[in-house]
Amino acid sequence: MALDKNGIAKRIAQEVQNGYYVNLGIGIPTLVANFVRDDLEVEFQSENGILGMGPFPFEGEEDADLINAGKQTITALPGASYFDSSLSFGMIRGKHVDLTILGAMEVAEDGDIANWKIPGKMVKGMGGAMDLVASAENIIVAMQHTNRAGESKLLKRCSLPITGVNCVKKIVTDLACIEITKEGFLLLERAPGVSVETIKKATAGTLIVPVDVPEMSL
Amino acid sequence: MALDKNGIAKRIAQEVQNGYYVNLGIGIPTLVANFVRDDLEVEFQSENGILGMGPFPFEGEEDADLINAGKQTITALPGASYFDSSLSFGMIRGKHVDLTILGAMEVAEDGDIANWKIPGKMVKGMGGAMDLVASAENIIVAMQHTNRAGESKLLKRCSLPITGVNCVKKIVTDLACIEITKEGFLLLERAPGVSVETIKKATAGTLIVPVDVPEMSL
Amino acid sequence: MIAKNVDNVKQALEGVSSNMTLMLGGFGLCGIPENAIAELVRLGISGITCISNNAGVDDFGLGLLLQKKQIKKMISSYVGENAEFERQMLSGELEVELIPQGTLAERCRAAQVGIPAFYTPAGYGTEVAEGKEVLDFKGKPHLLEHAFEADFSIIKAWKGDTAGNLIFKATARNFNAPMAGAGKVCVAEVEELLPAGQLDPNQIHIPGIFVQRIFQGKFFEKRIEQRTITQK
Amino acid sequence: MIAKNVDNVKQALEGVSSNMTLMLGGFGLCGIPENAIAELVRLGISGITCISNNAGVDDFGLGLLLQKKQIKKMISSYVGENAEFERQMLSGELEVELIPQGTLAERCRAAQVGIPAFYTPAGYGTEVAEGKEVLDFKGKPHLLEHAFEADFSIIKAWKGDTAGNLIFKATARNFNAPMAGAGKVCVAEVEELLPAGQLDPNQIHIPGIFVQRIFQGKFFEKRIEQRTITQK
Repeated sequence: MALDKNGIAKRIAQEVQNGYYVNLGIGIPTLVANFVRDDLEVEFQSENGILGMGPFPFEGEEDADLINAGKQTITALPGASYFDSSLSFGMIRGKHVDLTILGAMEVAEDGDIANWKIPGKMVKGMGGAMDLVASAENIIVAMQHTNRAGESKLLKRCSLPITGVNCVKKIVTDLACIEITKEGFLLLERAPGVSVETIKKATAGTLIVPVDVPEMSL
Repeated sequence: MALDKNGIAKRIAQEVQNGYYVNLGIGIPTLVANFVRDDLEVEFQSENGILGMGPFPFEGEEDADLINAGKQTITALPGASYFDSSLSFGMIRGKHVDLTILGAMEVAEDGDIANWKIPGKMVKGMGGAMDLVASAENIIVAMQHTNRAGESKLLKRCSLPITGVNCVKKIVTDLACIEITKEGFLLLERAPGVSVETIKKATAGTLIVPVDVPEMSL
Repeated sequence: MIAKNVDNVKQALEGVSSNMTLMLGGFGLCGIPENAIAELVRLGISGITCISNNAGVDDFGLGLLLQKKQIKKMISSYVGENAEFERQMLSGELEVELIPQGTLAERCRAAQVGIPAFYTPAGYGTEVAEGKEVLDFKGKPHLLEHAFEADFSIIKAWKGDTAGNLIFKATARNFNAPMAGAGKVCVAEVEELLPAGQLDPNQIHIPGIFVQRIFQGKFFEKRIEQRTITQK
Repeated sequence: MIAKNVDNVKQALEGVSSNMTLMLGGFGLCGIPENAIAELVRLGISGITCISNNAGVDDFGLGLLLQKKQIKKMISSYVGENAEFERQMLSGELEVELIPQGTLAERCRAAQVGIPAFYTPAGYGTEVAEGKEVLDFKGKPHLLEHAFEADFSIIKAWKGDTAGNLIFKATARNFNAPMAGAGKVCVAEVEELLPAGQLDPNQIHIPGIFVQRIFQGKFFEKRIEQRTITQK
């Protein structure tokens, strides 16, 4: 059965290692924080200017001056710090952030990503995504395997304006966990109950299928 | 009679206007602070990281963590702020500092200045001088008109390695107040009792002498 | 001490006129100069080029200026929260230049500290790179990006003093800090304006040298865009 | 929270070895990492390339490493307070690269924030410009300057917490802030090390993400170079 959003987030949470500073994009990536193992030392950075981001506040404790990059009210954990946008992107550009998790509209088999613009239709802007994908050493994309029209989002080449080149390292979708390799999309794991055949059909780019493709353990 | 160091500082203090942020170099420039009119709103910046520098502390109140660029113990006035070296030179490079007063070994008639190196002899380093002279719009040099050997320090071309090009606007020496113009050193004022002839003899570069050269009023 | 305090927003914005380039601080609705924006609406100036990370929402923040069609061009990184914005952009009434957020922040800071240009990897290989100089560093291509130029930078802080020193609160610091001193004139509105000497010089985020005019805002709605809570 | 605290200077400097490039914070003797310098002397490593604004005095600060001839090359802006330094330099024992102070600070900051290169007007037309790319901005020539590369940056703060967050005191902030995170490993020594949560997140000068190891120094002499006083 295909994963729901929480399932995708849960699988991605397994990629978070001890001592990681992690930047979470808007949408599914935000959910990842809920599934990171408690025994790991991890800090979440939000590019609008906080390190050590905590959960949403209790009702009545919201502070308009304390939000994340999704403009949601948040809290700060012990050891947190606030800083300006210039230093915040300094952390990102300077490779001090260990892992970036973000959504995408398309990913190409060479690691290109498109997630900021549909010409003539949707032009919200790239926000911090271009900085993140240009600098992060470790980028995981969280997304649905296909779009609403049922078309694959894992392509040979991106059809939409790209956000960055050769940058995505791993993709976790509702169907599979996939690594980007020089040869193309390497199928690492299937979502529970999802067949290799289903994943093949839903993938437009080159899919490399090893002899044994284990199910995710969630 | 030629001015002493305090006299030079006193004359330069007349150049300080209301609302000026001023950077004072080591030596005579430091003395300028003592002669700025009390009714002017002025703040002194020291490039090691303080704005709103005050006088030396009283005995027993010295703080090793509070010094100026000359490594002297200082105090902070109400409204002062501390910052790092990067932002400090940001103030200088970004032209937020209104006036820079510094010493020199040589000044050329085109505004070049040399004050950091005597090859094979003295190599202390430029410190912040190159940043200051490259960015400041308003640079006044405080120095003796001649060196210990009696040679002029106001030259056609600098003989020593330069600190910056075409940057000095005004020079106040023990003998005169001089403006740098396209045509050369323009004699603005004589030190009290010093003759034009004396200044001419002590100036190796092109000296422009107006019909009337008033004495400084100190 | 050099006094920077003015009595009100009107005095603070003296000299702002149509067709100017204005930088405005804030991220979303967090830390925006509400009082100055209200005054810009009241002034009725138009043809503004606006450098601001976001464009507000339909009825708050820069959305108020968009409603009145006072803005000619927006230079932003993300403008997704504003339907009127989208309408004006798609109809061609509004020019839009989208810039990666980190580049936007650094171009503000570059203006603040007198760095005319710097290299960043952000945007290489994308539309953003068009017409820009590319240089490789350690085999990785970077774009040359330039400091912004603006007539005014208008920012908002939490506490300030009469010397122009600023302290921001939490994530409201965002673009307000790198925009300080990045325009020819920097105007700061603060929630609390104190006499010089009341702020700890060690805790000042932006020294007063970067600020030309400071005033205490009359009101701060501080609207929350996404009120998210944890159930007890 | 990611813990960065180590027990002592020995652990903090693990991995430092001969022929490395080290960045060291401080201006004159103000804000220098005294405990780490003492440990570098004890370790007896040599062939060090040192990026530091100054070279200490004969018997304190980096002067201690110079005495033992542990430094191969100094990259500084001003080295005028040290006779042994001058002797080694003039005799050719010590390589010296002198850099304008603002450029030095910005090249540290560039390394911290992942800017590989930037333009500055400082040094144009001087010896410092030799071999450097020149580009005009608004008719004014600027030099292209590159981010530093260092194996370790070793800095000193006033207060810190176990998450690596740092607060500096007064003008001891100087190069310590822009050097944080500018080397591959950043070691911070602090006068007071507190549990995470004890520092106000709004008052932190350097967030812990830039610091890999933090420890409380055993002693701080904090020598004053020029004791100047006002007579009562």
